Amino acid sequence: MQFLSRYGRTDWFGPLLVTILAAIIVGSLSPSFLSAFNIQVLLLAVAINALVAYSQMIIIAIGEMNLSVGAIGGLAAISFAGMMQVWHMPILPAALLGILIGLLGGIINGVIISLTGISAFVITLASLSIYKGINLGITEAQPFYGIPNLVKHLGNAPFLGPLPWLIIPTAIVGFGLWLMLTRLPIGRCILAVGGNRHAAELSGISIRLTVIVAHALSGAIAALAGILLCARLQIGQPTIGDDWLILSFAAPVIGGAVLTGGHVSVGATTLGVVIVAIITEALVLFNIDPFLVQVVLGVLILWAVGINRLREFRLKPLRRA
Amino acid sequence: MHPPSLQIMDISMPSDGPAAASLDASDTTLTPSPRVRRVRFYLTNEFGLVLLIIIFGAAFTFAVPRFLSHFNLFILGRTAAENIVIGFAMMVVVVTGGLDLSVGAIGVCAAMGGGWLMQVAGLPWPLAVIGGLLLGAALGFVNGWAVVRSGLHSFIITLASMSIFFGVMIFITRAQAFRSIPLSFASFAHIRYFGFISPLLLLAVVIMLALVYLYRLTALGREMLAAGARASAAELSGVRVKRVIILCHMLAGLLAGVAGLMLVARNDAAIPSMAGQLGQDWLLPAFLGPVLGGTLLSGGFVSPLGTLLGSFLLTLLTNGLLLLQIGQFWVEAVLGLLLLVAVLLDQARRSFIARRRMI
Amino acid sequence: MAEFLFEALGISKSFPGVMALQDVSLQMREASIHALLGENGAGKSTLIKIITGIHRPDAGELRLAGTPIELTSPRDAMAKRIGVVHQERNLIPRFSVGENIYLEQLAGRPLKPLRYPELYRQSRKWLDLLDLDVDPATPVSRLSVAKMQLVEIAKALALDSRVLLLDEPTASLTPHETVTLFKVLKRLRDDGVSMLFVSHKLEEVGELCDQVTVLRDGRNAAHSQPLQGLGRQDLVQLMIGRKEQIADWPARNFAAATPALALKGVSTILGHRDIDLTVKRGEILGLYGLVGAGRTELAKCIIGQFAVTEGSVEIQGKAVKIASVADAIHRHGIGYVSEDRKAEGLILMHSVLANAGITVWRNLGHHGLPLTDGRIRSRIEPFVRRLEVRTPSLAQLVGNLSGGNQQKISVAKWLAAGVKVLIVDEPSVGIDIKTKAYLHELLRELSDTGTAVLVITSDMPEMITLADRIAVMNDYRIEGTITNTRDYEEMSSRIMSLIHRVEAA
Amino acid sequence: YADPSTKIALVPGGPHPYFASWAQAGADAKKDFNLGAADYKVPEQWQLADQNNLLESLVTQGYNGFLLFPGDPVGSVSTVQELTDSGAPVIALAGCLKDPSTASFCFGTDVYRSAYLGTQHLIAGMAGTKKRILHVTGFLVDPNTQLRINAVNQAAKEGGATVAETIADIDAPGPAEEKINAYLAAHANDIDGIISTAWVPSVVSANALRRIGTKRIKMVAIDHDKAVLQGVKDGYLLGTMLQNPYGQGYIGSYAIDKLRNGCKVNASAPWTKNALTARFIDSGTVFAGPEQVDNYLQSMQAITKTIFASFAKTYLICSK
Ligand SMILES: Nc1ncnc2c1ncn2[C@@H]1O[C@H](COP(=O)(O)OP(=O)(O)OP(=O)(O)O)[C@@H](O)[C@H]1O
Ligand SMILES: Nc1ncnc2c1ncn2[C@@H]1O[C@H](COP(=O)(O)OP(=O)(O)OP(=O)(O)O)[C@@H](O)[C@H]1O
Ligand SMILES: [Mg+2]
Ligand SMILES: [Mg+2]
Repeated sequence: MQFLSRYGRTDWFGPLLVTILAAIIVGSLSPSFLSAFNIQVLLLAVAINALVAYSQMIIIAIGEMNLSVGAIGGLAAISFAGMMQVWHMPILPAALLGILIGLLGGIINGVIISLTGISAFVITLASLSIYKGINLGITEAQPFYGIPNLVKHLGNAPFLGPLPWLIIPTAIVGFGLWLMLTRLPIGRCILAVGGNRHAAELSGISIRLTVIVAHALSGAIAALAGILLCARLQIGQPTIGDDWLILSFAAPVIGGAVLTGGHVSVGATTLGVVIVAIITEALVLFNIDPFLVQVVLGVLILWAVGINRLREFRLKPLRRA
Repeated sequence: MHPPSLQIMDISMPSDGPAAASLDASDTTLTPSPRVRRVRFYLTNEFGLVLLIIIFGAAFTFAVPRFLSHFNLFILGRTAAENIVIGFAMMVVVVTGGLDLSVGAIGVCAAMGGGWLMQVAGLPWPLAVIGGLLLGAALGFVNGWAVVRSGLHSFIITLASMSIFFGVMIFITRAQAFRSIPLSFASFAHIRYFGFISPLLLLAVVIMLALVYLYRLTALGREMLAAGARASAAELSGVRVKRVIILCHMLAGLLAGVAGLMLVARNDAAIPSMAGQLGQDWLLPAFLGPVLGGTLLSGGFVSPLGTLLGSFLLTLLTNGLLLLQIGQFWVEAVLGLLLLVAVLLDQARRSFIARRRMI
Repeated sequence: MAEFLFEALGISKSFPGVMALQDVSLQMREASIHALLGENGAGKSTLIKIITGIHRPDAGELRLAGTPIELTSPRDAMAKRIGVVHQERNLIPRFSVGENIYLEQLAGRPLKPLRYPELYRQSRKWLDLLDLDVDPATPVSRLSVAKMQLVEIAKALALDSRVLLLDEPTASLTPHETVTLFKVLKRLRDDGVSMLFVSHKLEEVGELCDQVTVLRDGRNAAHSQPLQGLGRQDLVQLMIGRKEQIADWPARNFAAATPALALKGVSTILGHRDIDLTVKRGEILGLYGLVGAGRTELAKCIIGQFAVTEGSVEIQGKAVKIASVADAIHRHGIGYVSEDRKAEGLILMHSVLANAGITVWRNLGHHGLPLTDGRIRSRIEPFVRRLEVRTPSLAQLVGNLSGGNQQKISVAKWLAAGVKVLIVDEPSVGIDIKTKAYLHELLRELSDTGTAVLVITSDMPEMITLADRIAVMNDYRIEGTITNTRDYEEMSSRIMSLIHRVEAA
Repeated sequence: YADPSTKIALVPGGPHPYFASWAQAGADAKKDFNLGAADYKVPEQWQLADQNNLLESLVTQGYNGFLLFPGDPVGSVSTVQELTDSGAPVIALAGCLKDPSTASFCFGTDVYRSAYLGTQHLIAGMAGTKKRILHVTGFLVDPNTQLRINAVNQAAKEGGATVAETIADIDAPGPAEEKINAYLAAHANDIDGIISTAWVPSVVSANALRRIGTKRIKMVAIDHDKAVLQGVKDGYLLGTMLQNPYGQGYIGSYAIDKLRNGCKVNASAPWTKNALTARFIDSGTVFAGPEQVDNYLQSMQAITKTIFASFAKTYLICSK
């Protein structure tokens, strides 16, 4: 009971419970779920989707939305692939430039939002169109195929047991974000701005700078996600990022993020991604009528979030006591 | 930062009220001068949008000779009408500080329901339309009920319900369309009044007027705004917040149904793909109209006229750009740029007025 | 060395439709406490916001130690060691007490890792100074209003300012906490800090301050005068232009009246036990208790927000079950003026009209007529006028009103509602003395028309002015009920003995 | 002989590599047949509404002939009606409209037949195994997806194979990657073959097989993505079902011009019937195995030539 009331209140506890429960259920029904190869596949999906979720999470933290995460990711991905194919650029500089493009995209978002005071929703929607348009303009909807073999290898191979290489950048970013949001003043400023913008301003926090930093980070992380996905797909697809939006919000929200800002959790968001990945996988493993997949997906999401909620209902009386 | 609140008529104080004597000093300050009122009007979103529509309309007329052709105006109005109603469907939930990702899914379900009633059940189309709308409202009720009962954010509830509604629809229909749509119904999308006005646009305007009536002249509408602005305060003032939120979602479902049925008329068929995978194609127009129109995503403030103008502006930009014949794949980038220019212009207008201290 | 540490000279400031300040001056000496007085909406908070860089003045000059300064943001003011406690709470709810206290410092060094144990240890110092017994690691959102206020003060103290501005810091404090705060402020004064103190409680001003500036309608009515020699009535005269009228109402007898609201052996889910309480028609019952006694909670149980677990609630003699707040209001005619106007009392982003009218919409809408602004206005206007709400128009956003005027709206909407039982929780927090008198009159008139009023207040004089009877609550129980004789000494000692009897036992 | 006032628009359903050769086909047709224009116009996004808006604006811009991949076989019928009402002939290109419609005819790939043939090739290649098939395909909202599922199931039934699972809605890279790999991770041993009937799943499955390094699982893909062609060459895939987008664009442009200049559709031509329409012309579907992939362009051009040679004679009745 002590344990429950101590950890039960943290954001990650519920999602963790759901994750374990889901893994047990899926694993017992389909033993191959826990095979090394399958875990690797799961981790690959998590590695990329977690970055997508982080890049939105940091914007949710300041109480805004970034609709352009997918467009930035896609632009970075095709830039990365394009620079390697067309200009024969070495991998590392290409990747860095790709991230830089994302960073720049984010900074542009942030600067316009904080200078004009127009809602982030509108600005990032416009920039979504712009970034996506540049992507299409460059590629004319044709993929880049010239991905070096090393990148293809890194995008899919494990380095230790079932752990894929791709998990490394994600883990670093995740840890960095956690450190930033819990230990570094800049992270705390981001949360303060999301928690009560007015109060933060009165406390001498520069709203402009904080907003720009958050958007810059978001852009860079989205770009990293795009580059990793490009490595994983072994193609610079112009459609990369088109379907990120919903997931980018869903994972943080499943992880208890407050959409009005001020409260996000890196751990719980990661678990949110894991939950979605397990559910997606379960749908494939169980040979469900393809026409029913969406229904089951919806029900499972509700189930996952519902369990997360139950814990709160149970804990309320405890808190009073 | 805040948009102007409800456009409330200014009070004019009777000079012989019981407390007037002691109020003399503040009396003068209680009524804003006509100039302040005029400036306040110039500062509104709606005024800005009208300006932008005029500017861009003029630019397109100048740049594209056929922009003002009857055919193009008709197309423009009809497409705008769809976007406007989709925007309304989202707007009425955004009022509560929530959102409804499932508008598209509900719209398609209502359309398919209506199509089924027309083709398979063979009902006369007015009944089938009512049936489709009721289905939309019912699905909206499910959303609202789930949001209120679970206490979860509507984002997560409608994310799941989007999947469920759409999935059930696809499962039942096997993605097959209903295309025996009575001509008398479908013709609504094809008739042209005076050669260029679509009845659908008129319908959108009527819906806007109804929404204005709701939010300004009924207790329910005012309660929706109050509940959206601050639920705890509204609750303590006697608003049944939960019931009101359910009603908002039902209204969203109903309006999504209207938009869905408009598309049925437009396509002469009820087709599952009309709003894309899971109905997601509607999401951007659904949000963009209200947000451009000044509706706050955090809830509590709404502008039906703004939504109408915002959606119209969006449609206008898209239409004009397509006519401008920009390099194939660059249209989207230019659309984004134009949108950015539009909102920046609007912002500049506001700070210009504010800087000139016209207030 | 200049004569004055800080000066504001010839300050003017206008908002859309409002001239908030006109040629206002103020000069603060080192090592002194300067009172800033004025009615609600006189411009006190606006002046403070100008001094701290939140608003830019339209005209005028700020000087620090004789040199003119330019402030463009709160950070500028902080850098000049000007600290402030604002009238409104400005804390990050999910952050801990300690982090809130040090938020200003954090902003300055974005990449230096935080060391929480260290930070908590340092913040302890400021909490101890204010006698505030909370763990610095507690999230602020779990504190009571009073404790938040003290955290806010600690936050300002932690800045180690030379000039400290305090905008109604005592409005939500108990007398005990106020005494502690004053000790701290006096010590700061002795250390050379120059302070500006805003309050509507004139006793406090007399006890604490050296100089006084009075604002009336955005102008100086008095400018940096020594307080010495100015009596309470002099200050009132400066503030409102006339003397204070002290209500002297005859005692009323309710022996024959029928009960409007009666609680019989009520226990609640929030922990109340055996509550017996009766408010008769036309009566004003005061509910007194120290903060934390459970009065607000009891009110919320009565209006159906939390469940009553045992006993019976009777309205007009009939036992009822109140399932929701809407039920309480629309079916049973019970209204509740919340003590927390920002969170529960008002919708800050809506207009005065929308806030004041919310309670009458249903009623007006019943007839099927369109619910026009005009119809709502005609219902609420008398009350808004009577309370002298200072607003450019009814279309003004409530959030733009001065704190006291906001409070007036949160009370006015219930006066307009026409309820049969009205529960009023701390109605006069932040209201100036003139309006407080009007409010008391209104409540009295309301009760004369047959409404039963339950007043919860921690302001003993207010209680004794208003109540016909006083019920004393302590630790979620009613300790006793006494009839008010309007003799301050006698009543306060009887109330205190009721409270302390329990504590002695 | 041709008419410079003919302005043709080639409009796909959205940005997609499949249609890329339409641009070249249009340009060539413009030159060869001396047309006013034969422009490739892409809707911004793969959305029916976007395509409709684009088409309507093209009418306004004065385009008077349309080669159109229907965003929806039923949903696009009314838009096509509006196009033909404006006097512009329309040919459904690459995919068909569902009858009845005012399009002159459908010129493209018979999705049912293509999936059916591909599955037959797969079954043939799986000889000696248990013939368990995984079918990966595109969005369910596209009614063609249902046709493909039916075709695969039918071919499997006839060939004595079983469809172990159908994974749909994966016409986007991320989800395709996730789901196909997840399936292979768990069930690689439970299947003997993969049939893909959409572009992205073809690419992703081809890559996945290469990664696993198995040639035990046979696969037949669709379309000509480089990753797929390379997979065929390297022996990871049995082959791929190729379509003829260039020929569609080239001959289609020619036909539109004819239709605008005195020719009519020959009602009694030897039309093929398919699940959607009774007026269908196959633009050519070939199964390309390892030997054919290198010179598939030539074989396509050959097919194009053959169709073109007899096209006017067979399908049109011209007064001039
Ligand atoms: N942001 C604003 N926009 C418009 N009007 C404002 C704004 N802030 C203050 N005002 C107006 O300026 C006047 C002065 O307000 P201020 O808050 O300074 O009063 P105050 O003296 O602090 O009153 P109180 O005792 O009630 O706190 C009021 O009439 C108020 O309505
Ligand atoms: N343990 C607690 N955790 C969080 N908040 C608390 C706790 N105890 C009391 N509070 C808050 O402190 C405030 C005052 O407490 P309470 O309402 O019980 O006393 P009260 O008698 O109504 O006080 P008041 O004199 O302010 O009316 C309330 O807003 C309550 O929510
Ligand atoms: Mg004030
Ligand atoms: Mg209280």
